[in-house]
Amino acid sequence: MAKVTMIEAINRAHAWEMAHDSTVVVLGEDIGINGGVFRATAGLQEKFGTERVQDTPLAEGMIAGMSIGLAAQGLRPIAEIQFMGFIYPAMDQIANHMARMRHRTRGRITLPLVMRMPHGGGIHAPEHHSESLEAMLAHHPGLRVVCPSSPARAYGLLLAAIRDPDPVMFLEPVRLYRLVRQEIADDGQALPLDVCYRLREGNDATIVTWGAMTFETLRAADQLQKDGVSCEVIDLATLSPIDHDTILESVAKTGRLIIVHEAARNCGIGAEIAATVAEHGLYDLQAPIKRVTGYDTPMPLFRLEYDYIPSVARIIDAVRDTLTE
Amino acid sequence: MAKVTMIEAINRAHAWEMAHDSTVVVLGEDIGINGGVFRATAGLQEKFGTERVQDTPLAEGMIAGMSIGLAAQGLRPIAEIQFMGFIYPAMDQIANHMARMRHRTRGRITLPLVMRMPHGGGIHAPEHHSESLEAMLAHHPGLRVVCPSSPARAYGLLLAAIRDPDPVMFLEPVRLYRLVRQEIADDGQALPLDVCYRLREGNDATIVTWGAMTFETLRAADQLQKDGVSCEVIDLATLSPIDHDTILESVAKTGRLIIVHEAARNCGIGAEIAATVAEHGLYDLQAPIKRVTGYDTPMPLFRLEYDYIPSVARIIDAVRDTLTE
Amino acid sequence: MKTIAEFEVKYCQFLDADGKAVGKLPPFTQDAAELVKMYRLMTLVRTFDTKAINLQRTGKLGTYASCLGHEATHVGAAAAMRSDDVLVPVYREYGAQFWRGVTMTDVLLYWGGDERGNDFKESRQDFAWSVPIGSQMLHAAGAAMAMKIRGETRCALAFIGDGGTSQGAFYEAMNLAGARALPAIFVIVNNKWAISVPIEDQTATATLAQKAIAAGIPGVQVDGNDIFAVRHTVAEAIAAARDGKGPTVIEAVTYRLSDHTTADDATRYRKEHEVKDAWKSEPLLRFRAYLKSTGAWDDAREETLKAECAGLVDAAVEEYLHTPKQSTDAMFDFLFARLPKSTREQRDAARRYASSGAH
Amino acid sequence: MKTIAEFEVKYCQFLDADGKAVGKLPPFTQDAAELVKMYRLMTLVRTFDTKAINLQRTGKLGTYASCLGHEATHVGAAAAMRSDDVLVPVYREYGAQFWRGVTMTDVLLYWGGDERGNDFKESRQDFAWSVPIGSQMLHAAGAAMAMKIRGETRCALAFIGDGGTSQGAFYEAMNLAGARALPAIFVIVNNKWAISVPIEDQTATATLAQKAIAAGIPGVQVDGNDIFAVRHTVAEAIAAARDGKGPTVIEAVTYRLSDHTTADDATRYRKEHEVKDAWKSEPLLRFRAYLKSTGAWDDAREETLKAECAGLVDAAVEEYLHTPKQSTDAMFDFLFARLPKSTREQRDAARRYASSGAH
Ligand SMILES: Cc1ncc(C[n+]2csc(CCOP(=O)(O)OP(=O)(O)O)c2C)c(N)n1
Ligand SMILES: Cc1ncc(C[n+]2csc(CCOP(=O)(O)OP(=O)(O)O)c2C)c(N)n1
Ligand SMILES: [Mg+2]
Ligand SMILES: [Mg+2]
Repeated sequence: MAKVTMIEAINRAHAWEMAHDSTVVVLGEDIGINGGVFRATAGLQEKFGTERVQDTPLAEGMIAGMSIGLAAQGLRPIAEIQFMGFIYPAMDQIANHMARMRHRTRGRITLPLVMRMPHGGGIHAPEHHSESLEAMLAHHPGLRVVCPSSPARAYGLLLAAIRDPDPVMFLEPVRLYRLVRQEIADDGQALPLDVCYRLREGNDATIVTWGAMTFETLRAADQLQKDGVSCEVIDLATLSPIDHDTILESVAKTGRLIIVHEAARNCGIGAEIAATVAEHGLYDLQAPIKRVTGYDTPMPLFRLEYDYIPSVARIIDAVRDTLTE
Repeated sequence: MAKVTMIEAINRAHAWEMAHDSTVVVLGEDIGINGGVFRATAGLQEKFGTERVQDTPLAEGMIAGMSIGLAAQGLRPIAEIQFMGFIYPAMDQIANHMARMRHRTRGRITLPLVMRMPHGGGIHAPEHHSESLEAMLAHHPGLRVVCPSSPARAYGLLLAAIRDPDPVMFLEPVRLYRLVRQEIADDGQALPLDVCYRLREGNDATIVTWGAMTFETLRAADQLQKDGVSCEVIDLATLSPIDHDTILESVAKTGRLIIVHEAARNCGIGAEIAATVAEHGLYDLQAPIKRVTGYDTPMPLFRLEYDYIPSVARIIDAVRDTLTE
Repeated sequence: MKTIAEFEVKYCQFLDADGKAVGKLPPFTQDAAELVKMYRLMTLVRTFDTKAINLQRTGKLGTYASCLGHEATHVGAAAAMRSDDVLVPVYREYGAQFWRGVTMTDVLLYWGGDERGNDFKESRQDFAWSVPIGSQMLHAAGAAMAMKIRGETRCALAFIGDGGTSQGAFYEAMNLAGARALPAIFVIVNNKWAISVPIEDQTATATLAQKAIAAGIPGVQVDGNDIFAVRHTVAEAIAAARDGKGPTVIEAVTYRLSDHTTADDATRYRKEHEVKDAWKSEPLLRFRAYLKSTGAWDDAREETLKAECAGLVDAAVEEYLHTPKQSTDAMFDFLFARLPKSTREQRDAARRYASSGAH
Repeated sequence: MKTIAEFEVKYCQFLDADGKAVGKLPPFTQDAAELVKMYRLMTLVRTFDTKAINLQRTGKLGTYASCLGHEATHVGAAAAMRSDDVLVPVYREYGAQFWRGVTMTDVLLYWGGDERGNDFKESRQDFAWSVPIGSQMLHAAGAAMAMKIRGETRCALAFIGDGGTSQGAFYEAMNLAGARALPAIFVIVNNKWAISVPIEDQTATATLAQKAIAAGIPGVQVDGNDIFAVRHTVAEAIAAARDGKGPTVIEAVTYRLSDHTTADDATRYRKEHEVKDAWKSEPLLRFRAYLKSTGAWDDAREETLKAECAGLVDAAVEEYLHTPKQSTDAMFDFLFARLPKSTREQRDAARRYASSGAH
């Protein structure tokens, strides 16, 4: 078993599935000979040819629209959007067609496709390269929105996404691409979608988070543990539809809920989780629900990005606040 | 004082402001000689000429992008998107430029513009003509999102939107366009943005809603009143940024909160309101927060649209549920 | 300055407005039975169209987009296709769809507010109606890409309106199809109007066919009221596509004789005489005249056909009117292949309130 | 089939790669002082560019987009503009921006991750950098529309890359400008590459200038390494625009001599010899040779200029490096003219955590 980074794990998931399913095709900007700006598709064109691994002209709406055409014809496209901030030109295709093709044709046309995209900030990237727009996608019924937080989950969830019979938006936290290495078997084993992953057990408070924010969250949990505060950390993983049961169960145990995400707060996924607990778990709550999120401003240019991204200190304070209530 | 419908009130707000501010220009598809598919701009081209009231080629991204150019040059464009479901091609311009131009240029370039669009369903319109996408816009910091629920508020809030120095997304509930007539003075008096409007006072439960759903909500409140249940009904009016204080105050009084909206539930604006109350008003809550919303499916074609749109019965049941907790 | 590139746009017409041949007719016109089949379908489409407008006026149908005047373009293009090709319609190409087996009941269900109208029994690979203007162009390009990847000789044909040519997606699709030599045919139906906006306000170009030059692919203009010209040009384009020669853009010049939809009132923005003039070159008139001149058609057959069409349309209307509303489950059943738990809960909740909403 | 429309694309070049005039030079070339001003700025830009790449390599700047090889196109276009016109850049047109008063410190701040780089002290009507490819084209069209509505004789000039021509927004903007005869100039900088995608994979067209035909407007191709050709062609287009004759598309053919940005490694996807060849026709070489041939320039002046440029760049770098980080308030202060209460609360909260995040 090899120790790989998340970007390598993503690369291997592609390679595995392309080798085992000839209907899988890969497309996007600079994903061919260049192997993607983050190298997620490195080597694939060489291995699988220029028909199955295609650079596209520069147009995200086109990438999404042609993916629909490909999938409707029975292929399984994996399309890369170079950075999540460039998803907007594709939104018409995603919302008005992708998300509802099965629904509106009563199952006649289905779209087994994946749109992959780097997600979030923290690597001092240029303007528009650090966006967290998962809530925009999650608000559109008919899409699965997935975000891994480790190499192994990236591998297993991407395989699940490719094999899923419906469109999956696969968000890859850029900060984690090369942060850690982890052993993966590379055996084509998929992980389940639509469920949360418990990263850490605890009794005093539940922290729900996903993607790169698992990093700050686990560090905060470590520090709190030193002071005897035991936090349960839940990785949402599939951001839509949400596995609310796991969260409600945990809150029933801990009585306290903190949600951490990098995206802007207003109408973020944190709001949905909080609202659901306020409806179905209200009597379990021993303190107000806290959200530790990006501010309701655009992600700033990078000199301030770590003032925007929730810090360990902010998470710790939020947990402490709920404990002293 | 004339009794006018909402669509007439909107028309008059345009006419007033165009007569008093020569920088105001109107653009969109079919808004000229045809006066708009709902007649919101009827007569304006005749009165103010083909330079100030322009039909555009058919492209919403283009409409949004040119509005940015117009506004950056000191004009005040009011752009119509023919139906909210067609906003997607404009999202790149709205999110990546409009919402952040003042911010990213440190105030050097500002965009005093309004994007108007019909919102919601209920008039048996064709596919893609009945969307409620306010949460998608609200999730983008830097935009004001406004939705009137009466002719007078449409008049006053539209004037405020036009005069606002920043971009305003103005959502017009199609179901209300011609539903009622109301006296308006047509005196150029704007109403304040960023505040809720209390449509009805009550003590037993707070219902927050906006746009066309005020109609079902007020009927539900009427029926509940007959059974001695007194509901406070709050029209959110400015959907982003939200005037949370008014809501928190009301919940402090009633102890119960129901949110009603037509849009899909997941990551809707109802989630944001619920989450905020679960953080800042938790101890005031005597029962779980309820959301009565569109389902997490696309708005169905029209034979089922009133099975999708929250009904009076659903609202009443939700209120009763919170009361029996 | 030296000239480094030159381009031209050609025009194709076989039948003038009176049904007289101008120049040598293409071979398929020798097949009288086939021509009669085309004519019969055009007549059925028109009968259907009139009926559908009527249904809307009497409250039995939602907003409906008429195809009055477009019959030659729609039927002509479809007649050049093979059944295993992929059709990508906008929202008024009933002639093309009927040719391929979509039923009148499907069309009525769709405009009657029922998703089942999109569940065609025939040509199940064809795309459903696409209301978001321009977006469908990319589906055709993508489908054509799939065909190319698999080495098939099929093709995808998309329609788009004159107004639609202002949308970026239109150019993106042409450019992609050109760059990858995809077997895609793009038929621009220039009916002169995009709701109230005349073509002159939509673009500064002299033709819409020339927009193909921006993608480095051939663009041809045809008389869209001349079914021979349409079928011939589309057939040539399809042959080239099957042959690996890439895409073609065809501008079919016709006229929207009706209002934009039943929700529109065209008298607000266009002159009566323009419409009156346009009627002189409408497509059935000339086709009928031609068929009569060859002896393949006469007034008696016309009468029989009319009665037949009326009968077929009435039967479809009956079927439509007797199709019961879907249950509330229909909102959820096809959202995903595997319905998530939260959606299942919402489905169950919706059942409790079936038809509690206003009507 | 008869031909109903014909088009052509012309090409403009005045100086060959060796700086020899090919044909009669335009009048502005008589003004030696002006030519020297252009040359000096091109040299400054190149000095700056080298320094910026260096700063990035040493961790003092974020990702930076080099303009190596584009100097003639950028400076030439700006030199044809009036100061009250509006420039709409993409992200590497420093030559054009410096001509108009944007400072080197502004550029460094921007790529250094500081919004204040967008707050130009001069040409404050110019747009800021536009990273979302293609989107800026519509801003130019909109600004030009404002000028037309107010009856001004100003114009807006937008740059776009070869890759950018695949985006729908590019066509939408050209089409709008054509349909309304707007005073807009669209300069396509065809540097042959869009990151790793060569122009041949981007589109099937023989030229990018011909894309203008889709909008019914003139499209001209120029040698983008020949500053005389660029300035002359842009000047003619601007004169036409001021005269109410509408927009022009200009394709400037040049070459991206650098990596796409400092985050890119072009050796992965392009051949060394291609880059080596391209160096032979780079723009400073030929301009310098021309100036020398007219006596307006010599090696001594070149030496002085180099030292001068180095000094100016160093001063700008100093200013940049000594610009303190903005406070956390900077995230909020310019979000709205009137900051909503909820945002004010977040601003206050952010202050408490200033710099608590990872670095
Ligand atoms: C993206 C989008 N914007 C606006 C509309 C509203 N709309 C429906 S049809 C139409 C005009 C279409 O004109 P054209 O493309 O010429 O087709 P035609 O109706 O003439 O066949 C408009 C603006 C839409 N359906 N989609
Ligand atoms: C909408 C969008 N998609 C993708 C990107 C990522 N990206 C940045 S530059 C670039 C290539 C641009 O090529 P071109 O237009 O030729 O300009 P050049 O960089 O060569 O000057 C890409 C794909 C982007 N900035 N915006
Ligand atoms: Mg039309
Ligand atoms: Mg380029």
